[in-house]
Amino acid sequence: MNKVVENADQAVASISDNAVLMLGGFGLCGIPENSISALVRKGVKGLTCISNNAGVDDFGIGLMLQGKQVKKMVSSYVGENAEFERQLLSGELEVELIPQGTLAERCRAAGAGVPAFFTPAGYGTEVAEGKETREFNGKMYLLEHAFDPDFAIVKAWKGDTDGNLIFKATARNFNPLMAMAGKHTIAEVEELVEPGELDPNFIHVPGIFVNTIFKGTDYEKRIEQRTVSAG
Amino acid sequence: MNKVVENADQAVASISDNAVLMLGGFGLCGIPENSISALVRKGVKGLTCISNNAGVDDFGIGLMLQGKQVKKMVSSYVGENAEFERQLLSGELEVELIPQGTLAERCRAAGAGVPAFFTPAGYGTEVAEGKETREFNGKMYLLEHAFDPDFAIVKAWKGDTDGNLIFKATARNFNPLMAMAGKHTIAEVEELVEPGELDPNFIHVPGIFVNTIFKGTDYEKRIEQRTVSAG
Amino acid sequence: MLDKNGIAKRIAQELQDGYYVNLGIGVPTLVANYIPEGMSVTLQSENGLLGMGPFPTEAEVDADLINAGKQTVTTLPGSAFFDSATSFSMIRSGRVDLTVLGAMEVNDRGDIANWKIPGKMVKGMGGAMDLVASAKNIIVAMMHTNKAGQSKLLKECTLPITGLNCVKKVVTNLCVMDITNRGFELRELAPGVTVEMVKEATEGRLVVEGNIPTMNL
Amino acid sequence: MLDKNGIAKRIAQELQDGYYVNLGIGVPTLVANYIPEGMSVTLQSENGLLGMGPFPTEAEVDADLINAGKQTVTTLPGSAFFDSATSFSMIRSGRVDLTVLGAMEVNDRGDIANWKIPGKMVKGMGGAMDLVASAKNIIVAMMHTNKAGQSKLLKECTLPITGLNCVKKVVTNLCVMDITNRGFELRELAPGVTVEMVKEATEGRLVVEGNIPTMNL
Repeated sequence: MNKVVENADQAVASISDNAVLMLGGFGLCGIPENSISALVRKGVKGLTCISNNAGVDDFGIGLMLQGKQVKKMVSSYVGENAEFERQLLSGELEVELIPQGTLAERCRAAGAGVPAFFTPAGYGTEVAEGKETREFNGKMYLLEHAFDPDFAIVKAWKGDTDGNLIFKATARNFNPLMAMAGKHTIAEVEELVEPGELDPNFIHVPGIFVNTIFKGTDYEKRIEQRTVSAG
Repeated sequence: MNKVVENADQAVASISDNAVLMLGGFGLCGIPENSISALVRKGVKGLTCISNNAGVDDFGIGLMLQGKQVKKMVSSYVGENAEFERQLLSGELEVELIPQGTLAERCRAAGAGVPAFFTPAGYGTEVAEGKETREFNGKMYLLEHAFDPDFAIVKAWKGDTDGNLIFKATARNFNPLMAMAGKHTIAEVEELVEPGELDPNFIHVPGIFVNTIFKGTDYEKRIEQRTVSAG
Repeated sequence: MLDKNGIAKRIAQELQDGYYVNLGIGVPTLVANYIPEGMSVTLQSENGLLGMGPFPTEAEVDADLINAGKQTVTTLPGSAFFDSATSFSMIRSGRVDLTVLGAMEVNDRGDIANWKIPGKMVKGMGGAMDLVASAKNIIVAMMHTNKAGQSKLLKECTLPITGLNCVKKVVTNLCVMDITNRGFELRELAPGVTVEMVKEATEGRLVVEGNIPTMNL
Repeated sequence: MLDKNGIAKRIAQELQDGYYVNLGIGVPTLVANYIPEGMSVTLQSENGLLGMGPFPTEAEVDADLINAGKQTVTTLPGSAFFDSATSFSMIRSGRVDLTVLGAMEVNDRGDIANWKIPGKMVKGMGGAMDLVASAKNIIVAMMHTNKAGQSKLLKECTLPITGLNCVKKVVTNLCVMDITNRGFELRELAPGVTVEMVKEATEGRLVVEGNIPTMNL
């Protein structure tokens, strides 16, 4: 069993045109920077990207949008991104907007082998159009389905060569859920250690969910809203 | 905000006859020993207990069975328990058996605000009787519902006074799921610390889910199958 | 009339000791500045943080530690990090005691519209639909009228709605109103505001009963 | 004919490097003793452990560290603990490569009965129904006949079933059989066992084609 590859290019080598990808991160926090760069280099096209956000013009998924590699974005909030807006308005890019909690739960359901579940978010709104609704204990819910991505690409803080992952602070966000949801999960980590170095009590994603792992390099970790206090 | 009480008796004070309780643990591992003893002392009756197992004759939930405090057990495996068997065969005790993964997911759903979900376990078996079935991607699933317990009673390794919990090894099992599922959650911990002493990256149950917490004492931690190797 | 900070200050009076609170982007975020001294209020940020603290100093800035508005923040003692599914588990299962949101429109049955303007670029609903569908206690913080002077407190929302029947209270620059099955019930007036001014600025059903006190800020 | 250890040894030949495996209570547990040298196989225990090691020494015994059979165990480097929902997430989402279970009855379409005998005290299905409904690769380890000498490989299960259409392979004291849409396809014979002996002990549809080799243990 060897899950370790040398770098991002090797990690994404098996991703081909028209693949459905999940990409971890919230805004630019906890995004798989190395893998995104490798996907840009590889030039793979027609991608469907399931990710809470769509990056900014020159960072994150925005880089793949610049290269016109993305056919469809599935997100809860697409933020400030001029190229995104241009492609959307011109009809080049398809967008599906999903309530954030539903997005998270549809990722979690995929990793849990739960094909569908009921959630209250979006009942009575355009999100509910065409969806089955049902009342439980006097409240209305929508039936939502698990995602079925080909690949999940996540960024962790630490990982071991068996694929166990640990995340840091709010860079955790969607990453563990997506790691568990992928048919093939690729994890890039800031620190890659040997099995036994991570405390088994504090693993966020057990290695069974991770197929490919590598040590990332040169993390920029760009900040979208640098808010500071005088201290 | 004060979630801390002195002892188990105070923690279970508001539990009254006919309450629906969730109790953490797998076998005798990770069970809320102190709270069970307090419930026995309190003598509360007619309880419905949702717990993976039912203890043994003289330990765990078995102690409540001895006192005829339990009206119904909801479990995946009731194990070896003579008094349990006697009450079941005499009709004094009602039992609902649920596949272990479904039991876990119904706990998780309660804590997640998901009223119902589909799972494959039990399709085509007597567990499926009277349940809605549906096909997803060529496979059949059952619709299962979230539990709705009045109280969840769990045992953690460490906790802080804000209710954040950490579990040890396989004593984790159902405890975090149940902690998140209770309308009122009671946690007993081996070590109770001040806020800030637990690393926020490695909290298993965030404090928002815990209403009452206390430091337990005199843990017996009985072992059901003491298997050892020569070493 | 209240400014943004006044609205935030008035909403802060709704806080109770031990509350877990989710504050939306914009005016709601300002509520954190007015938590009464000695009161324990824990802020939840839906990107996966409970126990959010103030903005960091330059030295404390950590790109891995942001709030749902993507701002750099800090943590307080007793904080916890978790994934997005756990975050919305807290929200959907009713563990968040109070949610404060901005809105474009609210109607007199408590429907809210705050995510989409037809014809404009739609950025998405983020966590708003989950929050409004799940929170047991939602307060809307907003201006009473839009830039064109039109009421935002309506009989029917004209914009695509975010959730049905969910807003319990609205605090605007003019007043505090509870939403009941009778409509907008006027509770308090902002300093310098009259009942007439509120009537004029409110399109939906407005209930004015007895003497309406002025806010005590 | 094989004894329990022989069955476990034969099943161990089905292991592949990198496999994640869930072993049921009884004979399946013995498979762990025959993992080929140098092969990386990770054992999952559904009570919340990945990377289960051997039984502890007296000094290592930890009441907080047990397997799904409630036996004290140890962990290997690279192990992880998790809650029961995450454990069954692994199982239901198909991440466990191989599940080995005991059975009371198996029919020639792969249905399995292993949890309940009418008239006897029912202890519960534990995780068995989740495992059989979810695992992509299920091997049953059992005796070919019961204590009364009756076949346990049937046309139809007589006991309440645990799951439909799920068993892919059966290893008994007599032979190895794959379950296909034609029924039980005989693949290998235990040492000293003839095709006739298998035919006599098998009530369900049995397919015997070509020369059946003897197991290489």
